[in-house]
Amino acid sequence: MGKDIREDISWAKINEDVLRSLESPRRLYWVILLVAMLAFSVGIGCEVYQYNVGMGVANLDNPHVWGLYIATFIFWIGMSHSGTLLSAILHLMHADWRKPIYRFAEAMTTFSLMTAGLFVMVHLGRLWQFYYSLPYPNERALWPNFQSPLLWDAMAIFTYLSSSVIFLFIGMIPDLAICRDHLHPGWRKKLYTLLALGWEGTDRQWRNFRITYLTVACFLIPLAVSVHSIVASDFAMSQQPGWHVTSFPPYFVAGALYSGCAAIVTLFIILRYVFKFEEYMTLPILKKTVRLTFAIAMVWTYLNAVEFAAVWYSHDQAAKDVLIQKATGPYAPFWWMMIFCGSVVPLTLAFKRFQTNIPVLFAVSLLLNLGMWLERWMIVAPTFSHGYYPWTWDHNQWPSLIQWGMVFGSFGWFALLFMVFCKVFPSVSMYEVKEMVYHRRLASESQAAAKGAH
Amino acid sequence: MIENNFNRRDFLKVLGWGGAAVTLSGCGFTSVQDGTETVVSYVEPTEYALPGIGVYFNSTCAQCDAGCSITGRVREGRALKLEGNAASSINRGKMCGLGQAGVQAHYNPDRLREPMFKGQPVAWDKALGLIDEKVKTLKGDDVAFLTGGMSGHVKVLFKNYMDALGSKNHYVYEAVSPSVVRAANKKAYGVEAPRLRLDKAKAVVSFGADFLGAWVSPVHFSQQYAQFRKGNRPEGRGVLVQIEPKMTLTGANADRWIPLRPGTDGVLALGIIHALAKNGLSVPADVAAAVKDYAPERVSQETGVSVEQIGKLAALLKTHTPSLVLAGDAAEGYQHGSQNAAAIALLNRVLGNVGKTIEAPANVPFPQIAAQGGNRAALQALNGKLASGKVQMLFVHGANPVYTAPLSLKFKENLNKATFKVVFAHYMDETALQADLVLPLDSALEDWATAVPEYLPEGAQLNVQQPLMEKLHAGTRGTGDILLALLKQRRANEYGKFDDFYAYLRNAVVSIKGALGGGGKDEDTFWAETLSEGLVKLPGSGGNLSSKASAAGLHFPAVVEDAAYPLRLIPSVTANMRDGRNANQPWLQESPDPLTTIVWDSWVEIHPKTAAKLGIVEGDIVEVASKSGSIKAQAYLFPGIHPDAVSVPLGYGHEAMGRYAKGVGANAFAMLDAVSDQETGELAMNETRVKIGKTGQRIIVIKEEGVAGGKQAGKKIAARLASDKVDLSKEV
Amino acid sequence: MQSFFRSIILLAGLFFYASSHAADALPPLTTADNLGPKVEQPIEFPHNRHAGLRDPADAGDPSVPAKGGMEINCMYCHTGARRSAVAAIPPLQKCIGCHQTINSVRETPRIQKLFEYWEAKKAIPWKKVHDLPDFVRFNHERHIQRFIFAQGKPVQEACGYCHGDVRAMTVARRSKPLSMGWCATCHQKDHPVDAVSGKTSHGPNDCWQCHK
Amino acid sequence: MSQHHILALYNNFEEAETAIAELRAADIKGFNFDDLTLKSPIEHHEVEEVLGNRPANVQWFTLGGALMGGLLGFFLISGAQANFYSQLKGGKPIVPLPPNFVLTYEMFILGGVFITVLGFLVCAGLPAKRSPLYSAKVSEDQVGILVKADAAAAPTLKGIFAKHQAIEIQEEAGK
Amino acid sequence: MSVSNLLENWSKVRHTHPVGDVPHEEYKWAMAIDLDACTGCNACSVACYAENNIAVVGKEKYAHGQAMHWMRIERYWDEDEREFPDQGAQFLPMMCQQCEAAPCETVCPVGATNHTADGLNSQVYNRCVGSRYCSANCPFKVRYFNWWDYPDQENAWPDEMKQQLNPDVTVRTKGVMEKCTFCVQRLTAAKNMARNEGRLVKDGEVQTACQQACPTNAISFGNLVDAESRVHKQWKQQQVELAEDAQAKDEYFTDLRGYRILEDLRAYPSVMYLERVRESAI
Repeated sequence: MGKDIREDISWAKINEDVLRSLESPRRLYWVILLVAMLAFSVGIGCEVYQYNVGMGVANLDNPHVWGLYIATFIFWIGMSHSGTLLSAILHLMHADWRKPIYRFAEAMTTFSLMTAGLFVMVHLGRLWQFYYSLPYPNERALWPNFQSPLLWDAMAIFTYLSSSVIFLFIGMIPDLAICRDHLHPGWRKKLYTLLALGWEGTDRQWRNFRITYLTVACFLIPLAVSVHSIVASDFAMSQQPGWHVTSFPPYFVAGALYSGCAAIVTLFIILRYVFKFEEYMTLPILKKTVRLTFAIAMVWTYLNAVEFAAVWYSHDQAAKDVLIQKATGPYAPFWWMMIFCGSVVPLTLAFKRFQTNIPVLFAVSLLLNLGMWLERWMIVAPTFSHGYYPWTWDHNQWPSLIQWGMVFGSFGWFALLFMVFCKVFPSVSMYEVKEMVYHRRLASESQAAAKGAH
Repeated sequence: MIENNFNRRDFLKVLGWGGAAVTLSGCGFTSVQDGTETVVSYVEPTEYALPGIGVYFNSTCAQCDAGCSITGRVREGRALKLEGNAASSINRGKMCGLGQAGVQAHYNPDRLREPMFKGQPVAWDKALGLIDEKVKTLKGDDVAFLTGGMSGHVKVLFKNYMDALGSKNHYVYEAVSPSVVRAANKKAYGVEAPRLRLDKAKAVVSFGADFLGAWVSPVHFSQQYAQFRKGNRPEGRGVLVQIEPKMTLTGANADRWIPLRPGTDGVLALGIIHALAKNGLSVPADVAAAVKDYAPERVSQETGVSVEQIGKLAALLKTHTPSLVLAGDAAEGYQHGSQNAAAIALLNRVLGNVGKTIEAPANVPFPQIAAQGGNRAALQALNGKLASGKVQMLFVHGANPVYTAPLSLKFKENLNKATFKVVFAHYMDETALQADLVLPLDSALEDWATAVPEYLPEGAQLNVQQPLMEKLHAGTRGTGDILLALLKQRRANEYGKFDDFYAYLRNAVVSIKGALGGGGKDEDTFWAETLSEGLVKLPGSGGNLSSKASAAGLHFPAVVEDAAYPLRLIPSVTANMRDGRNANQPWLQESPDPLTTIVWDSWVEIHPKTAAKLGIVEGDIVEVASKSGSIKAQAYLFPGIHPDAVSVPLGYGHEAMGRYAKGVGANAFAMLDAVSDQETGELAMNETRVKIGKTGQRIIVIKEEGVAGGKQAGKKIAARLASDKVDLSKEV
Repeated sequence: MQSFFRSIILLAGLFFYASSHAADALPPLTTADNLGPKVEQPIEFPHNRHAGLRDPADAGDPSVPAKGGMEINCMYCHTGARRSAVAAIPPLQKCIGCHQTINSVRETPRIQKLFEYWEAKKAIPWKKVHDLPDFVRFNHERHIQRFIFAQGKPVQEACGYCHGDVRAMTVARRSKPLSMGWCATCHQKDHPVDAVSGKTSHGPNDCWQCHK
Repeated sequence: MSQHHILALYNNFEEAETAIAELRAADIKGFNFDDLTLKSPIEHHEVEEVLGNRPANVQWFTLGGALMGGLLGFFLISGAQANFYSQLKGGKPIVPLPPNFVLTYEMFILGGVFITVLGFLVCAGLPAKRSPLYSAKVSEDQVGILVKADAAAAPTLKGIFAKHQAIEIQEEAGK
Repeated sequence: MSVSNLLENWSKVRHTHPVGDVPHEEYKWAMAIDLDACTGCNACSVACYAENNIAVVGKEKYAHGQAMHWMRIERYWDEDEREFPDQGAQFLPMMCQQCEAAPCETVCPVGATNHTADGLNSQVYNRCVGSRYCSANCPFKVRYFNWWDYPDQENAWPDEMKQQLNPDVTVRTKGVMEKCTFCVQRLTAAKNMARNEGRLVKDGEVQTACQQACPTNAISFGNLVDAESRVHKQWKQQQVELAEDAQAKDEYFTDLRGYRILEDLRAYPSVMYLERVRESAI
C-alpha cells in the first residue's frame, strides 16, 4: 500500500494546486452544475404546485399521512453525519489521513442538513404558518409544544447546522488567509479578506485556534449522535407498531454514518476527478475510507438484525404483523432491495481488488445510498399501511410524481450548493495538508536517522 | 324578493351575520379585521330572532313518506340543521340520514328556478295561462294525473282540481312501495297498514321486511327495535330472525339471517305452520289441511332452508309468544307475491299474533286528508292508457316515472303520445325533461303543507309542514299555491277569497279545529299552537281488526329455472337511495352503504361461490343482462346473498337531475321484466332473471372498507356476546 | 487577563438576563391603546351624542369630551350583549322609535339619511368594526353577565375595556389590540366572581373556550 | 522614543527557533520579549518552549457558555411550558422532564459552541487589522518573526536575525 | 409565566393524568355506545356532516382515501369461514375516542391539540400547521386531514350550500387536521347557559349531533363526573374504570358488556362500547 501522500510536495505547490481548483475545474464541473440546477428547478416547480393546490397532490391519504418527504428528510440528516465523523472523531484520534478530505466532508454535512431542513418545510400542510413552531415571545402568548419530537428535531438540526457551519468556517480561516494572500485581486479577494478576519498565523492565533478547534470537535461528536437519535425518536417515541422500537436511536446513527460514508466515497471520486486532486485525494486514503464504510455497513447490518429479532421475540403482535407486512406485502420488493443494497452489496468492499477500483466503488457507493434511502422509506411507509386499526389498513397507496419530483429536486439542490462551495472555497485544507506533509516527513526522516544509527 | 305570504314571517329573512361566505374564510386571516365585513340588522325587530342565537321551528320531513316530524334550527334566517321533533309518535325526536339530508334538498344548487315551457323560461302567469287554455280545450277524461302517494290539504286541492276538470284519472304511483302486502293486509286484517308492535313481540320473524333500513317507517321501527332488544323489558330481550335471499340492513342485525331461495317465502311460511302443528300448536283444521303437504323435507328442498333450521324456527315461534311475522319487499315481489303475503298473514293468525302484536290503526276522521299510498300498478295502468293515446294532457307530481319505469314498459314513448305534459318538479329530472311545461316547486323547507302519514304507529296525526326560512329562489312556488292558482281559474267564486295557499290552509285547519281537539281555543291561539307544535294529534277511535287470513287457495308454483338467465335479480332498496328521488344530495351519495360500504356508485352483489364459478373478482365491471335490458356495474363479492341471486341497488344511474346524481352508477329499474303479481297486478320487482358476464374491465371499488375486508385481526374491536353469556337485566 | 474575566462576567450577565426575560416573556402588549383604522360607515353614527355624558360638570375626569351626551346605556341599543354571543346592531326601528319624536335634529343630514332607509324599509349596511377572525368564539353574554350583572361593574367600564371609551367617539373605532395575548392579559388576572363573596377566579385558558 | 517593527523570514522552524532562543537569552535593552510574535503557515507547538508559556483561555469561555446554554434552555422551556395557557398533553406532566432534558442538552451544546467561538475571537484578537509588517510568504511556506523594539535596539536584533540565515529582513519605523 | 412562578407551582405542573391525577372537577364528557342497539344505519354519520361543516370530497378523492367523515360506521364479518354470515354483520361507529392520555397530543409540534379541563381532546384548527404527526400517532386513525382546499371545491359547497354551514363551527381550510369534537360548540353553548344560571349542565341538556339523531338511542353522552348522568350509570354498571388500562371486571365478571377499544395502549379512551348480544339458540 502506497503512501497516503507524497512527502516531498513543497508547501508552495500545495498552495498553487489547491488554489488552481478555485480557478479552472474540468468541464464536467459545469455539466454537473447545470444538471443540478435543472433538477432543483423541477423540485421548486413541484413545491409551488403543492403549496397552491394542497397536500393532496402528493397523493397522501388517511392513514398514509407521511410519505417520501419524511423518509428523504431522514436520509439527508443521515448523510450529514459522516462529515462530523471524519473531521471531528478522526481529528481527535489524530488520524491525519483525514486531512485532505475532511473539508468537503464537512461541507457535505452542512449542505445535506440544509436540504433536510427543506423537507421539514415541504412536508407541512400549512407552510405559511411555519413560524407557529418557532419558540419566540409572540403576541399570542403561545409557545410551541416542547414535548414533540418534531420540535426536538428542529432544535437539534438548528444546533447541528449552526455548529457545523461554524466548525467549517473556523477550520477554513487559515486557508482563507492563504487565498487572500495568493489570489489576484477581484471580488473573491475582497470576500476572502473579509472572511479571513485578518488571520496572520501568529503564535497567539494558532494557540487559541488549536484549542477552539479541538473543543468544537468535542462538542460536535455528541451533538451528531444526539441529532440522529432525536430523529429516531420521532418514531421511537411514537406508539405505532414498527416504530416503537427501543433500538432505533443507535440504529439510526449507524445508518447515518453508513450513508454518510458512502456519500463521501461518491463525492471523493467526483471531486478527485473534477478538480484534479489526484495528488491529495489519493487512492490509499480512498482505501481507508472504503474500509471504514465497510465496517459501518456491517454494524448497520447487525443492528438491523437486532431490530428484527427484537420484534420477533417481543409479544407485540402488531409490530410483528408490520414486519411480516414489510417482507411479504406490497412493499416487499423495496424492502428486500434495501436488504440487498445495504447488507450484500458492501461485501464487495471486503475485497482489496475493489477497494481502489474507482468505477466499482462509484457504482457501489451509489447503490449503498440507494439502499439507505430505501431503508428510511421502509421505516416510514409500511407502518401506515398496516397499523393498529385493521379497518384503516390501506395497502395500495403510492407517492405521486410530485413527491418524487421533490426528492429528485433535493439532490439537485444539494449538488448545486456543494459544487458552488467547492468552486468558491478550497475543498482541500491546505494548511492541514502542509502539516500532514511536514509531520510525515519529520517522521520518515527520524526513521531514516534511526536506521543510519544502526 | 319575498312572496307576499311571507312578509308576516319577517324573521325568516336571511341576515349577513356570520354569513357563510365569511365562515368560509375559516382558518384564513388570523388577525383582527376592521370595517371589511358588513353586518346587516333587521329593519323591524322580532321577539323570535336574536342574532347569534338559534331559533327552532317544527315542520315535517318530506324526504320519504314516513312523515317524521322535524325541528329545524334557524340562525340569522338560515335553516342550518334538522332534528327530530320529540312530540311526534312516529320518530320521537329521532331522525335517519335521509332526513338529515333534507337541508341539501333545500340548498341544492341544481334546483329549478323558474317555470320552463318547451325548454324556455316563462313567467308564472304565462305558465298557468297555458294550462288554463289547454284544459279549456279538453274534456275531463283526456286529462290524467300521476302523483306520488299524498295526503293532507294538498291532496284535497288536487282532488278538487281534478273534479273541476272532471277528470277521474288519478294515478297514485310509488316505484317502491309495499303495495302487495298492503292488499294482503286488507284481505287478512281488513286494514292496509295495521300497527306492528315490535316492541311487544318476543320474537320477530321477518320475510325480507327491511324495517330498519327502508321499509315503511324505518325511524319508528328502529325505535321499536331498540325497545325489542332491551334486556330489561318485561318480555325479555326479543329475538329477530330475518329470512331473505339478499341480506338487508335488518338482516345484518338479525340473530339469525336465513338465506332463502328467492320466491319461496310462502312455502317456508306454510312449512313452519306445518312444523308448529307437529310441535302441538293447535292449528285450525282448514289450515292444518292446507299445510299438510308442507312437510319439512319438501319445504327444505324447495326453499333451501335446512330441516333443522325450520324446526328451530317453529320452536322459537312456539315458545316466544306473542311474536310477529312480517312480509316485506323480498316476499311480495313475485308473480305469486300475494300468495306469499297471505301465507305469512296466515302464519300470524296461527300464532295468534293478530290483536297482540298486530293492532288496528287509528282511523283518520277526515278521509279526504287521509293518506293515499301509491303503488306500482298505477304506472302500468297509466302506461296502457297513454299507449292507447287516450290521454291528451298529463300532470305529474312527486314522481319520476321516466326514470323508475322499466324500459320494457316503453313508458317514455307512450308519455310523448300525450300532447301536453305538466310536471311539478324540484330538479330537471328525467321526467321533467320530457315535459312541455315544468313548474318549479318550493323545497320542503320553504313550502306550506299538511300531511297524514300512511303508517300511523299511534293515534292519527296531522303533520304541518311550514317554511323554515325565506325562499332561496324567487321563481319557485309551493304545490299548494300552484294548485290554488289553477283552481281559481276554474272555480274563482269558491277559491277567490284565499289570496294564497297559506290563507287557504289556515282557514281549512282552523275551520275544523273542533274536530282537531282545539274546540276551546280561539282561532289564532289554536293556529299558533299548531304551528309551534308542528303537528296536531287527531282524536278519534282506534279502528278494528279482523283476523280472516285463510289458507284457501294458497298454491305456490314450482320455481321454474331459466337456463339462459340462471340468476335472480334482487333490486335492493337502500336506506340512502330508496327509489332515487334523493340521489342529488351529496351527503347521501357519500354516506357508505351500510353493508358493502360502497360510495358514489352502484354495484352488483354476488355470492363468492357464484363469483368463483363465473371467475369474477371484486372490482370486475360485469354486465347484468335480463330479457328487457342490461346494466354495467362493478362486482362486489358479498357473502350475504343467496348463490342463485344477484342484487343491484335502486336509485342510481340518473341521466339527469343534477350534478351529484347524473351519471353515478347504473339504473336497475330500467332492466326489470314487466312481470306482475297475479292478484294485484303490481309489478313483481324480484321476478327478473338475469345472466352475468364479465366486460374485461376491472376497477378498484371505491368503498369505506379497507384491505382487511371487515376482519378484526384478532383485536377486540367490535365484540359480541352470546345472549346466554350475558346478564342484561340490571342494565341502565 | 482581567479584560478577559470582565468579558466572561459580562457574558454571564447577558445570558441570565436573556434567559429569565425570554422565560418571562408574555405578549409584548399590555392594554395600551392601539387604534384601528378609521371605518367608513353608511351613516356617521355619533356615539358620543348617545352614550356621552350629559355635560362636562358630570364628567368625573375632564379628559372626557362630553358635550351634551345622552348617557344612554350601551345595552339599550346593543340588546344582544347580555343574552347572546353577539352584541348586535339595533334594528332600524329602534332608531326611528326615538327619532320620530326628536324634531330638533329631524332635518339634519344624518337623520334624513336614517329616515330614507326607514322609508325604503332597507337595513343599513353597517361595517363591522370589531371583527374577530372566524375561528374565534367571543361570547358577549358571558362577559356582560359576569362583569356587569354578577360583579356589578359600571357598564361603560365593562364594555369600554375592549371597545375603548366609546363616549368619546363618533363612529366607533377599534382602540384595543384584541389580539390573543391581549385577551390573555385579562384572562389570567383573578377577577371577583361576584360583588359580595370575596371569591375570585381567572378566565378560562382552555383553547376550545374561545376557538371553534 | 520611536518604536521599530522588524520582520524576519525563515525557511524552516529550526532556524526560527534558534533565533528566538537567542533573542530570549540576550537581554537587549529596549526590546521586550513579549513583543515577539511568531508567524507560521502551519500550527507548530514545539516553538512554545522557546516562546515561553503564553496563555490561551478559550476553554473558560467554553465552560461558561455551555453551562449558561443549558440553564437558559431548561428555564426557557420549563417556564414557557408552565405559562397561562398550559394544557395537559397526553397525560404527561405539564413540565415533563425527559423532553426538557433533551432540549437542555441541545442548548448546552449550542451555548458551548457559540461562546467557544466567541472566546476564540476574543482571545486570538480576531478580527484584527493587518499588522504593520506582513509577508504573504508566511501563508505559503516561510516562518516569520515579528518584533517590536526601540529604534536603538533594531540593529542588534537585525544582527541576530541575520546570524540565523534569515531569508529576508524587513524593517519599518512605527509610531 | 415566570421562572419564579414555575418553581412555586412545581407540584401543580408535575402531576400526570389520568393516573395519579386530580380528577376532573366539573365536567368529564364521555360516551357509551351500545353495539346491540346500533343498526349501522349511518344516521349519526350524516348528522355529523350536517352539524360540523364536514366537506363532501366526491368520488375521486374518496377513492384516494381522503374522505372526511368524522364518524364512520365500520362493518365487520365473522371470521370463521362459514358460507353465509348467518349471524349478521357487526357494526361499529368509530369517531375520535377523546383519549384521556391521547397519543396525538404529545407529538403536535405547535400544541394544536390538547386535553381540555372537560376531558376532551381539543383540536385547534387555526393553530395547526399540518405536520400530521397526530394522525400518524393515533391508534384509531380517526383524525382527518384537509388534503385539499375544500371550501373552494365546487362539489363540497356550491354557493347555495354555503348557507347551510354552521356558523358555530370553523370551516377548515387546506392543510389543517380535524376530527370529532364531541360537538364542542353545543357543549360550550350549554355550559355558558348553565354558568349564567350559576349551575352545572344537567344530564340530557346537551346532546351530540350523532346521539340526537340515532334512531335506536344506541349512543349516550354526558358528564361522567355527574353521578346522575346516564353515561355515569352505564360506566359504573359495566364497571369500566376511566383510568385503567385493563379492567378488573374482565377477570371475573364476564357477563358485563362494557369495553374500550385498544385499551391496553394506555390511551384511556372516553368512549365505552357495549358488546353486541346475539341469541345463541336460534
